[in-house]
Amino acid sequence: MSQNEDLRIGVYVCHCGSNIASVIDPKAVAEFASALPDVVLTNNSLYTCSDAGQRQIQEDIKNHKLNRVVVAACSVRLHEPTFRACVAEAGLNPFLFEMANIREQDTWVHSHEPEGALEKAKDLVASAVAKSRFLTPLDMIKVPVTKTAMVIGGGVAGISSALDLADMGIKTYLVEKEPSIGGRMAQLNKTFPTMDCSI
Amino acid sequence: MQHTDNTPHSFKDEVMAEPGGELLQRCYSCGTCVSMCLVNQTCPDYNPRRTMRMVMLDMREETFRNPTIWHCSACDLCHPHCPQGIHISDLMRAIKNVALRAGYESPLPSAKVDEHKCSGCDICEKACPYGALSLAAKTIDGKERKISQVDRSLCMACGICAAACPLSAITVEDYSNEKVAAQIQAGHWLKKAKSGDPKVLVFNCSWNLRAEADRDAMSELPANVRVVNVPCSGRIDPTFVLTALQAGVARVLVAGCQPGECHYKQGTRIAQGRMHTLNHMFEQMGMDAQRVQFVQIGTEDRGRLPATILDLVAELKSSTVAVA
Amino acid sequence: MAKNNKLKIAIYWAASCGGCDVAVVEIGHNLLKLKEAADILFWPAAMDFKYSDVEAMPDKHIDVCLFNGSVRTSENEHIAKLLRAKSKVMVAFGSCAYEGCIPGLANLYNRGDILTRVYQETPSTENPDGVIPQPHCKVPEGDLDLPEFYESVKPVGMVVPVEYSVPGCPPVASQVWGVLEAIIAGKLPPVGAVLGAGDRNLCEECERVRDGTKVKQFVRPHEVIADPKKCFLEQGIVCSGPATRAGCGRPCIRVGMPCRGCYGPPEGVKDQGAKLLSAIMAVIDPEADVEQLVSQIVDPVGTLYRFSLSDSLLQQIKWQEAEKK
Amino acid sequence: MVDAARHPNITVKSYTEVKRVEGFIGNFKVLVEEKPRYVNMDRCNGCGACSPVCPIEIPNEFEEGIAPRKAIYIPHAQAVPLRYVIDEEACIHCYKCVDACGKLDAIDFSQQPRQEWLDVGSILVATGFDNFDPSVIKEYGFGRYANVITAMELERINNSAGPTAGRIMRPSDSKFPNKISFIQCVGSRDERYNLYCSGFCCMYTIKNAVQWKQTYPDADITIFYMDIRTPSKGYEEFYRRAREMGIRFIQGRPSIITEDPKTGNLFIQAEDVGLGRTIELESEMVILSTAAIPRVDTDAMGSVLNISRSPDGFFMEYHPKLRPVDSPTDGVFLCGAAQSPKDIPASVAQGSAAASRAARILNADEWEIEPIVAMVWEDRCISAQGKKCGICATKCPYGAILVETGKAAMVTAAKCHGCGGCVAECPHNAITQKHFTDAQVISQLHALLRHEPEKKVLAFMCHWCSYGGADNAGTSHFEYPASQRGLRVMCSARMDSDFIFEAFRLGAGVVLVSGCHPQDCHYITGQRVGAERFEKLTKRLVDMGISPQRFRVEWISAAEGAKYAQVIREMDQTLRQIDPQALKEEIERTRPELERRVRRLPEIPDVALALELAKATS
Repeated sequence: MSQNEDLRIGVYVCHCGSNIASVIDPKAVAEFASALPDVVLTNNSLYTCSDAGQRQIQEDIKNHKLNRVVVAACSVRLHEPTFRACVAEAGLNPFLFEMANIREQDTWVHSHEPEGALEKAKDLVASAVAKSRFLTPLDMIKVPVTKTAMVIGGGVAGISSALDLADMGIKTYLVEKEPSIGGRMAQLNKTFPTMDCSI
Repeated sequence: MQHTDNTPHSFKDEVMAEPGGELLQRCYSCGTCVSMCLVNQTCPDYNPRRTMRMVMLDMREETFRNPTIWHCSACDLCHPHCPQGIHISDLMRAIKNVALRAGYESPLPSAKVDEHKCSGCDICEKACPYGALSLAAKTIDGKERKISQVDRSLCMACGICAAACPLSAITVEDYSNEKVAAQIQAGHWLKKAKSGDPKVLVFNCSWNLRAEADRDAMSELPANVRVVNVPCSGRIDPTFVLTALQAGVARVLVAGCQPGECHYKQGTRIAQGRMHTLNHMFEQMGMDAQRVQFVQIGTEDRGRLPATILDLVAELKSSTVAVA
Repeated sequence: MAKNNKLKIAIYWAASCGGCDVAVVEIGHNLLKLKEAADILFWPAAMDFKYSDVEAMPDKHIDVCLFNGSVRTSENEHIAKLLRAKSKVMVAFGSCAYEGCIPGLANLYNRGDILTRVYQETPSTENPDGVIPQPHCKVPEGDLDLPEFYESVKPVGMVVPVEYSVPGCPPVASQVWGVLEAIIAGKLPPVGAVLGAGDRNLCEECERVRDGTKVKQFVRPHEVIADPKKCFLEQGIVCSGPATRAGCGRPCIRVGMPCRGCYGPPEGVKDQGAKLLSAIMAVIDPEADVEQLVSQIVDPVGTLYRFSLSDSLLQQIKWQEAEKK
Repeated sequence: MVDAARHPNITVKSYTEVKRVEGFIGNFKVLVEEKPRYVNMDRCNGCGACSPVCPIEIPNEFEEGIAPRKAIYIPHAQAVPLRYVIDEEACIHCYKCVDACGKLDAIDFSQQPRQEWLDVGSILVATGFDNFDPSVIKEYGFGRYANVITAMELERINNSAGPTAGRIMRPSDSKFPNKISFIQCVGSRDERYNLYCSGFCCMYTIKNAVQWKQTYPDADITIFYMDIRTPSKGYEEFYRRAREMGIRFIQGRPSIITEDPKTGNLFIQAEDVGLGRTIELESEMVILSTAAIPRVDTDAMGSVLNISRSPDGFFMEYHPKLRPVDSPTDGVFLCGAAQSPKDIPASVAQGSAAASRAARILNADEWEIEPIVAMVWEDRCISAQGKKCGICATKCPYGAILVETGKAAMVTAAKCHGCGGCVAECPHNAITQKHFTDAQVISQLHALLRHEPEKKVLAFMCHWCSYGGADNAGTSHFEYPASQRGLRVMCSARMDSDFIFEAFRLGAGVVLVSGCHPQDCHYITGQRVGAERFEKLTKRLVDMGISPQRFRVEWISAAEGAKYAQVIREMDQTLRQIDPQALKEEIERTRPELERRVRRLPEIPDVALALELAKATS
């Protein structure tokens, strides 16, 4: 639990080339973050998701004994898995990582309001840092896998995926609404580029 | 080579800032508007696609120098077909407004009001599909009166007002009452061969003939058919029709556009109201209501107008034969 | 009688309601002035004259004849021709004489229809034998002659040439006196003019407010409670004002009725009904259903040609058609 | 087709529909229903004796309605499986087919719909597309002019297995049309119908034209187009070949087609853009290259599978660039034209891609799923104290919570999907959600509102939809005011009333709670749990004296970036319209009641510390 350990938070503010840096000054965000309690290290890099950027995080975890990592960059829908894997490789539980979205939800939508965007970036980082203090290590839940696939739709896409799966040895149900598989393709005369029959 | 300018406050920005000009840049030059455009058919220099292109390339003076930019009558045949949802007539209006501000004027003929005849009754103002007429106080023969005045930049010279004016105080240059009468009379058509085939007079909206084949067919009609082209069926005063019938014409056919396709928005509806009321009156008088016929020709009605006229001629011929 | 230089005037009442004669009386004390300036040689409605008195006059004996009423019967025609011969100036006085007026609407029907209706079909008629009046008939007392009832009604101008017309049903008193004053003063305009009225239309002097509203539907006056301040046409009530000559002083409009059109078409307009139709259909709302609007004018001839049918192009076309048959 | 049917690892379930899907990645249960064929699949040998005796004839959908079929039929000669089927809607039960079938005795009118549950680890959605119906484009006259046909109809007319046995004839008079025109982008690249480019129409048109020209070298063929799009391998070369063969390409979108009623010929009116002039071209037949559109049942299928649609109406991928065959639901993949219009090579490629994405899971012995699940503080649960409660269980869409009075509620982690509805609904704050604990959310709330809270638009977003919508606003660069502060949780169900009270207590100007549209919810009924709560909350906030415009509820899908931006713009506008002094007074006036509402929050583990830290930081 957070209160029992010595928090060491690292904050990485990404430039994302010019995607972020053309609207706000990522250094100013990093400077702001460095003043937040328990933040022991801040960093700016051109692309935090790049190999160099990730290596930096991993080295910092080792060298500076970071136990929380906050990356202010793009959407969690994009790079959360990337950075979780990155910190895990450096021995940190992936759930001790937190992300602030200062690209899709900041610089990309406030390009005409750079000052407001900077203030917002700071708040988003403060929010991620605040959350990170209460993060706890979690283990993934392992579930069994039924080794059967279902393909819905027996057209050209469905048939080819079913054949690929089947060839990989996976039992596959090919479910077709109509009385016959084949879909639209079966209706076609000769098809490009081979100009042969489609069936 | 065309130098283009993409700085803010360029011509393009000015047009786009004008109401109706907003969607300019959506145009991907598919040409749908051009091929739907009736003006383009008779006046190929009027090409809305090219005009939009010229605005996008900030070709200000060249755009204004083209007199055809004033020809769009906002019939809006193109708008429902535009795959980009651009309201082209609004856009053309935006361009015209910028041109007006720059001191350009519409070269089109416009309606003229005879101030002595005008009573300021306001019928024309309500009739005009473009809001080109409005009342203004004016001193005439030492007396201040409210007189109708024409805004030249808005007038499309359709002649709806001229027909509507109960005092015949409005004239549209080429289609004055006298000139229409002269067209009917030309070559003493009415007097010629009184005993010959019954005469058919066609008042035709000039925008009706969209296909080359139709135009050809119209020029090959028999001599007992006379076609008088007017800018709009809304120009047809019922008096014209009655005068022709009284002068011995057997049938008068008024041909307007399909509702919704009228080149001057309202003209065909106005004509419909007038001609159908005439039909009612003929019935009420116990007269042959067939003597006045009104058809509305749509963009899809290839061949319909010449066919209608020829049918009419044939029908008249057979009925005359039967009587004889 | 006519030994002085006083004007010699005749006033006659043909096929009309008599309102025009009343209109003359309506000039009130000006009648005294008229009497001072003119001798009235013939005025059957006011004094006892005989046709023979007129027949006895030399041609062009009368200076001015105010002829009111249209020509419906052979008697009307006969007198019109007689007075024409005896008068220097013939004036079609009032709407009947000028353009056929309400009696002219009878031209929607033919003689047979009218006689059948009047003498056989009306509810108050008792005529078991179905007798229809005839111009000549023998009765035990001898031969009877009645004026012939013509097929249609004509304005007097179609029967004999007239120099002037005074519109109105009836002409309003002030205008009547104005006309008489001009006659007395010998200040008549060129032949063919319309006397006692303006040139333009009624709308020019109408005080009702027009705000540009277009017609969504046509209604008849009894179907709505019209706004007393607003233009009738803008309220969808067909008002003949736009196609009617000014000069009446708008008595109808003032009492809440739209203009009926009795002053005839304005200067330069040939056919009042066609012009009115042209105008009212031009101001229809872009959203309205045209066919519905057309059907809402329930009696188009009676509405648009209320006073001018027998003088209209429409009428002439009908006569032509009838002739051909 | 036949390969698929013969493959030992493939079970073809034809005439079968997916009715319900339960479970999660690696462990789906799918309810399928096989419609009755009224023909016994084992007995029917496809001999075809039944069909000729059937007295019913209805339009054959496989032939695009240009030829008839019987009520007992096979869709086409190469059908797989090659078994007859009776169209129940058309059948009049005359039983002539039964006689014709004779000893085989394959006709079975007693068949009923047959349902079964199938266990699968992954689902691939390849439901395809529909063809745009061009009759709605009045100016092209399809449906009115006999000789205006669709490209699909041409495929059937020009097919040796088709109704004309490959003999090309035009519908009006069965004559061979020598002068034909194709019109591109019918129903696509047209904001009246579909804004997107349908993608493969250029190539199929060129294919049809080339094929025609090869067979009939004298044919006069014109293609009207706006842009010819040939981005894939060999396509541009093929296009060039078509031009070289003498096929006429006219750049210009026809505005109208008229018909000469005497000849049945068609006149196409278009501007030749290159020429800058309007031309009229007479054709004996016109073929419309119609757009591919989302299948009519996309919505129904989407709600069964818990996947949503992009603005174009096709199924939406997880990420347009990086995860183009993944659906937002783990373990469900998209391929073919169900995701967007595609030609055959692209459909095959995507089919393979989806297969490989699915195989990633199916070839693993076990799969790891995120541990973002609910957890009960046993000492806080009143059920453990012998009191009757169980609210948490009623809110769980997965039946993952077991409540027995006398025992603390128990969460089965493998069943829990982590919506957080139970956490927010527990009246005693006895449940938490891992990775989205109260302490974590409240810390974030304080950080976001640390400075001038009264000028902020605080936006709670659900991970799957509204956060995706905000991302979409970002990738589309739809600007909105920077006064917005976003806070992400997994589902609107997790948006606890206490969070909103706390936000207002801190003086937030306006507060947005946003989640998925009900049919898109990632947690079956999570959105509903949230929606019901927000409805009550809206009233309660007003009762407390908070102006109604300060709280807003919006459902925004991951594709609705424009809507997200619009909502934020409107809320910012609303905030600016409130008089600052009045707002300040309202905040002060309502604070005591709000404090009373959240007074028990510090009892939750870590929350007191979070509040303390927040205080220290600000």
